[in-house]
Amino acid sequence: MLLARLKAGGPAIAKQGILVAFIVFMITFSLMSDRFLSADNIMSVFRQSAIIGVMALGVTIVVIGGNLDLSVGSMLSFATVLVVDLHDKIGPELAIPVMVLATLCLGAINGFLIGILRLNSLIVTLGMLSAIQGLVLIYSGGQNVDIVDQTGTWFAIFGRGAMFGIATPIIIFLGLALVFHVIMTTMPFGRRVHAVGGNPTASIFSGIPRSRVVFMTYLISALCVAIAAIILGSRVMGSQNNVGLGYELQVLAAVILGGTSLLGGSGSILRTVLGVLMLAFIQNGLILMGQPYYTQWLVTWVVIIVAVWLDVAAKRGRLFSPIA
Amino acid sequence: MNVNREPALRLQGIVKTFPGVRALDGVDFEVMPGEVHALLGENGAGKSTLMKVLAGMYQPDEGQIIIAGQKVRMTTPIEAKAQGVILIHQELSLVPEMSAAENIYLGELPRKSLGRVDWKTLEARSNAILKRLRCNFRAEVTVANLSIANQQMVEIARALTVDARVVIFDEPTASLTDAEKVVLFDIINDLKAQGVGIVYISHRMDEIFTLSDRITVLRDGGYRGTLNTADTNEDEVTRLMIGRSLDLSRDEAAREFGKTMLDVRNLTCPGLFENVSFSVRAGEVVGFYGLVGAGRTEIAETLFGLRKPTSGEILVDGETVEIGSPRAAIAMGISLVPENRKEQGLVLQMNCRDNMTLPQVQDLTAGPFLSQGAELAIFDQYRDRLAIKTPSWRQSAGVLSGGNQQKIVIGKWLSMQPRVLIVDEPTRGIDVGSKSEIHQLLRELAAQGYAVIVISSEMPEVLRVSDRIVAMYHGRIMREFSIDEVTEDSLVQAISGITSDTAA
Amino acid sequence: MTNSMRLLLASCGTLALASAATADTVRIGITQNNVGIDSYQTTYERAFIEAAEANPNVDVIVLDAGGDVARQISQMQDLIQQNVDAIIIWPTDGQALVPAVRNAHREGIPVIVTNSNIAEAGMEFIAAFSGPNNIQQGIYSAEMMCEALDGEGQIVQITGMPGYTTAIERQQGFDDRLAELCPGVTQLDIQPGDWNRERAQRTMETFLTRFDQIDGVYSGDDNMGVGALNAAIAAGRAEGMVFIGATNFAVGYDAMARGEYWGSVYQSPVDDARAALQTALDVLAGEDVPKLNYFDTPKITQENMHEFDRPVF
Amino acid sequence: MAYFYQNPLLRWLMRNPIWGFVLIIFIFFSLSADHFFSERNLMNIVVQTSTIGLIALGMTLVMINGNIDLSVGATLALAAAFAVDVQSWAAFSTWGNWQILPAVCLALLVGILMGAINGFIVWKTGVDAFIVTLGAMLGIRGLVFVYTGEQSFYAMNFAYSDFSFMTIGPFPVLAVIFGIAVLAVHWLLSRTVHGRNTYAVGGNREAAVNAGIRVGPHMMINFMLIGFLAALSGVLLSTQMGAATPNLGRDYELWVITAVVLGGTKLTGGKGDIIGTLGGVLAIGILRNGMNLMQVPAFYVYVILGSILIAVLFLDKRFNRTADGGLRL
Repeated sequence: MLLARLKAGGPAIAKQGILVAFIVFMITFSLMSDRFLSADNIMSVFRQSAIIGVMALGVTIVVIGGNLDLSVGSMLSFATVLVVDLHDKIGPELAIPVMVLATLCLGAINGFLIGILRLNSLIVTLGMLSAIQGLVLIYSGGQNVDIVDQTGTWFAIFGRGAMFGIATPIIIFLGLALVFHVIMTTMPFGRRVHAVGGNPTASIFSGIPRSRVVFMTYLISALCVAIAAIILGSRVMGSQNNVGLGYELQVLAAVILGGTSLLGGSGSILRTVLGVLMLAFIQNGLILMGQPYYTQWLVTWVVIIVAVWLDVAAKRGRLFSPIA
Repeated sequence: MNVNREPALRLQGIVKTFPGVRALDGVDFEVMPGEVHALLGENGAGKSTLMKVLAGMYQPDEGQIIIAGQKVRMTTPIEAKAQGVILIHQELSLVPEMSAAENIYLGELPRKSLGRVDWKTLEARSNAILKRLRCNFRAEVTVANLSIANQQMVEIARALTVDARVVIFDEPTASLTDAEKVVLFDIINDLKAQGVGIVYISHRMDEIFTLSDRITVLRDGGYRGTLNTADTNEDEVTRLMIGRSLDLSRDEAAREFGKTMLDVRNLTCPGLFENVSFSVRAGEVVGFYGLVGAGRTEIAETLFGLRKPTSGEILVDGETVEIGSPRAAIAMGISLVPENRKEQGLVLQMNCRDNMTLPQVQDLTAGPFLSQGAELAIFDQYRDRLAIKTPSWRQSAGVLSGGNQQKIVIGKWLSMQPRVLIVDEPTRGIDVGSKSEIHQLLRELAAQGYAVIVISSEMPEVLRVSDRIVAMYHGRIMREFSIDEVTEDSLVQAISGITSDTAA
Repeated sequence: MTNSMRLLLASCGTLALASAATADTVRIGITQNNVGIDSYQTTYERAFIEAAEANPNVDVIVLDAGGDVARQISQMQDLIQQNVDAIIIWPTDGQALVPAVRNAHREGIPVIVTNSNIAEAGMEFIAAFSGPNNIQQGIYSAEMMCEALDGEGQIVQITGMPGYTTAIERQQGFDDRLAELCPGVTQLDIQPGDWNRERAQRTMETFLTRFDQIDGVYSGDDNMGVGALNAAIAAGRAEGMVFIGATNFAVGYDAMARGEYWGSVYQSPVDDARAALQTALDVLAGEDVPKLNYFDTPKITQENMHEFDRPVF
Repeated sequence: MAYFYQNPLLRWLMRNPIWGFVLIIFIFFSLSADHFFSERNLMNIVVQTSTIGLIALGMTLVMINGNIDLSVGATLALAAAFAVDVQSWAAFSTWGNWQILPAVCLALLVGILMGAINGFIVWKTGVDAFIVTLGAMLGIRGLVFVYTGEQSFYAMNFAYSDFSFMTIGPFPVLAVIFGIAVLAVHWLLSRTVHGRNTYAVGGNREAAVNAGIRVGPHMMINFMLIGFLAALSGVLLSTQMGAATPNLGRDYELWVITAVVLGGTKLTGGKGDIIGTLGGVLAIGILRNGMNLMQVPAFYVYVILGSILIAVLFLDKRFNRTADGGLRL
């Protein structure tokens, strides 16, 4: 019966590997540093994880749809440089929509190449990673961009503001997570993304417009990047051309840690949120304990493998792989 | 047969349990040298588990395996092979990018020094085996370039690389043409003559009665008895298998057909089919019979918007239509139950209910949200109507038996209320019990006014369900038969291209 | 096939002849560290190209290593291959470029190192170094920190990209001088900010949670320093906290003008670029050029900032 | 048109579009960039290509297996650090130039060990190699920083960096080593039992298991091979630098994967060869070298490389349409 439930993917232990790991981690760290569980610190970690978190939401949807998106790192650089640069030129009320549109165009290129032309997503988004980085540099001429009047602009609200005593980035991140969770679990689009990721051929045979669904996942991913860029630009009030360098892998690590399968068809937005927070807490906790920054890489190594291993083991019902 | 001889292989009281399931419950089974012993049972009866025990892929919890009088333990397929027990898989287990020779000796490539492959020996030996199998291709050919039937031959060739004591064939004819089947049966008889014990697993009664000496039947993991083929008949075997008799007769009154729902005129897709014309009326089942590759599936795919015809007309309910995509086809009321349910029919990790409602998921909403109630209502309705056995709608489709999976796919398309239902190989790989249920169902659907097209490679199936039969050969319709005028001979001739003069 | 090959070879020959004909100007190749990573390097590149264009006798080949040591070694090879008259290199790594520089030296091409120096072992192979003294900058920052805190207090340090020479040298100069000059100032922790403002902001946020009392922050450049300042302002703890950076950026200059930022080290990429080109030309002219040519990088603080122009980057 | 399909060379190029591409850019740069078409520059290209190229050889094995290794850049850095640092260990101080030998051996062993760890985890846990090596990519980089203490190491002994400038006949020694490695891995993949099994494991894992190929250890061996080749690449790179830096090899995994995929190896496994991979790494090497010689601004190099990558993928798809039989899926 248990096996049947495990196989049915029902609400069994299979889904809770990451949660268990998360709780163990929080307890261990809080024993080792008394500041770890302070309200200030928790707020600070949430706020810091918002940018990667928002991007991870979009990438989760892409991965459930059976693809990868490695271009989000340089796309973040692109969007942030654009919105910050345009802020002083045309004002935030125009800068934001222009940037969002431009970023969506990049997402549309991804979507066209992968969804419509059916090119391999890993390689396409790797190529886009490089090409977009070039675009940013050409646009800015390699100069940093800054918002001169940092205190007088309402643009500050996205990165620095607060509502009901909670920092805006946290509200945006968790709010968006909730929205996407609802879309993915209770709306037709979410069902279609799962189907396309799980079995593209069968989806076509069921009349699902596979190309359009994949295209949409990349648009959503780009939209998330644009939102992350607004938070980032507002928080820093300036941007370097390579500000998103390496974010694509951190984002992917968080998505994987959340148990989303790279094969597509299964995954969960809420568990991605857990993955994001777990990585952020590891980073924060180790620094609080006075460890050099590179220990977090070693810990992340172990955590990713153990968490995914537990997940996989629960699904197959045995700890070690049966292959000889 | 000499009863005093030692069996080539004997299983005694085999028990195998999985968490929550007793897959084999004290099964006895033996094969004599030079005997073809058929193993029968519905899907889920324990055949495949028993097979895996035989091939060393599973360890039994209790019971003994005795080979040539010696008690043995086989923990891997390799050990089984070393004992002379060889399994030929139902699903092709070939490596497409390697040559036939490499596939034949997979895992046992002859070596020279430095771990090099001894190509000369490899190819010489492989070609010798292929010659013995009367194959008309060389061992150096890459497997990806071979036809399915020839790939099956490569699979069989593997069995001949060692001195086999027992060879297990698991549904070997599933993808073979009739001519190829004849070759296969010759090979089996050759092996038999050489004193090899053959275990033959199939759902096709005709093959079993042609080939086998004895038949052992399993049901629900239990042993139900062994019969001498010569002393029994299909009815008895079926009763053992499913625990009741099957009603195979067609005892309906002649039916009135409604108006023409689908009219296809001179449809052509170069290289696949040419100048195809036929029509289907409401309440009618039209069977498409022909060899694998005759263009039947391709016609279905074209009608479902998956291929673009170069010329010809399609009329649905009297109106000329362009079918550009499956979505368009669905909108026009055409549904297709595809040939390959695992690759084309189901999202295996998705649950049963979600699979069933997939084509209409955007319509089952309350506001912007999916309506759980509407979805469950559809699932419950078709689960009951098609007698789908699943503990819960939450069960992922991948763990169901083949028959139940097929019913989910059929339910998925019935729930769309189609005007034309196309069913491609509805009972491939499905056990006898489910098969007859599905046949019954197709008849009932027609009675309710659906226009149904059934594509099948099994003559009994076509004869049982169709009102009219379209015989195809090499992308052309050779002849149309009404069910009253058709004979097995004329059908065989038509699909072999012999009666071309009468077809024009 | 053979015909087209011959054609190919022939056309290559003509091209080679054509380029040899204009050989009376000097050709200088430069391989830079990582243009585009920050405004300093971009402004440097622009200033370098402008300076070269202003001089009709100079022909420059401008390359960028993108921060990758191996790519810079390849570019060195490519420049040697093109037989330039001199190579200017902004090393991605002080140690790792020594053999490549040595190779150019062997081929008789003078090498001028710019901005951040090559390791000790390579000094004998270079014609000259031109750039700021990063260790000295670290020392200046330590002195300013000491002065601002009156020799007492707890500080944190945010360094540049780990493993990069400029970051290491500034940290080294700062650490050594601080310990020597005011033992009363303790460093609570040192973490990297990767030359990235957002990263520095995050690092500072964690410092703020971790330490109740932070009197001063030293950042490897102003870009990161402003990130740290942002974090402190957001936490409401910027008041009375001393921020000291290096490589004065426009944002740092503005923050200084607002009184939020204490001081930095003024370093002009335009001066840096011009100095490098001039050094190269001097070397080619056969002048007796000293090995180390530091251009001036003075302290800039709220008090003396009116003496400096607002940086253009 | 008929000629087009009959000419064996053209047919071969259709199947290996990357070599057609290499040919085109080779001719293009020969005509338009000074100094490109010279013996010395061509040797430079081979030497420059060898760093990525050596790893790409191993990546081809791992990817034909149906796995992937993202940790190679970090392994390269770790091996380089060992190769340079061990030379200065007191234990070898009296060995003279021979102190290089134990250092290089240890570095290569470390590479093999890292590969073995990845392979073992993939084998025993059954976790996707992408995930295992993504973790290792972070973790091994962490080890590099722990070991080096964030500092660059440099070799006191110039004999070490002299090695990279040595030539054998007209050929630079690094090009010769790369050439030997190409031949060796090509031989391994096309002629040996292990190599043929590599296709079997990637092409149909279940069939390989049933045929008695020990898939776990087999994959582990390939991970050890890529670890070895990444370490070798790191050692050779460190001889060019006479030093090792902790940030060495960042992003290399991405370029390696790009080169291997350009060379026609399928990410899903079972298909690919060394000839294609060689074409892939040469394409990237020639593009970089040619654009340097033509002084293409750095910003545009990113855009051009990215676009070409996608374009080649597109052409490959056009030429080698998979056998979906014209179905509109």
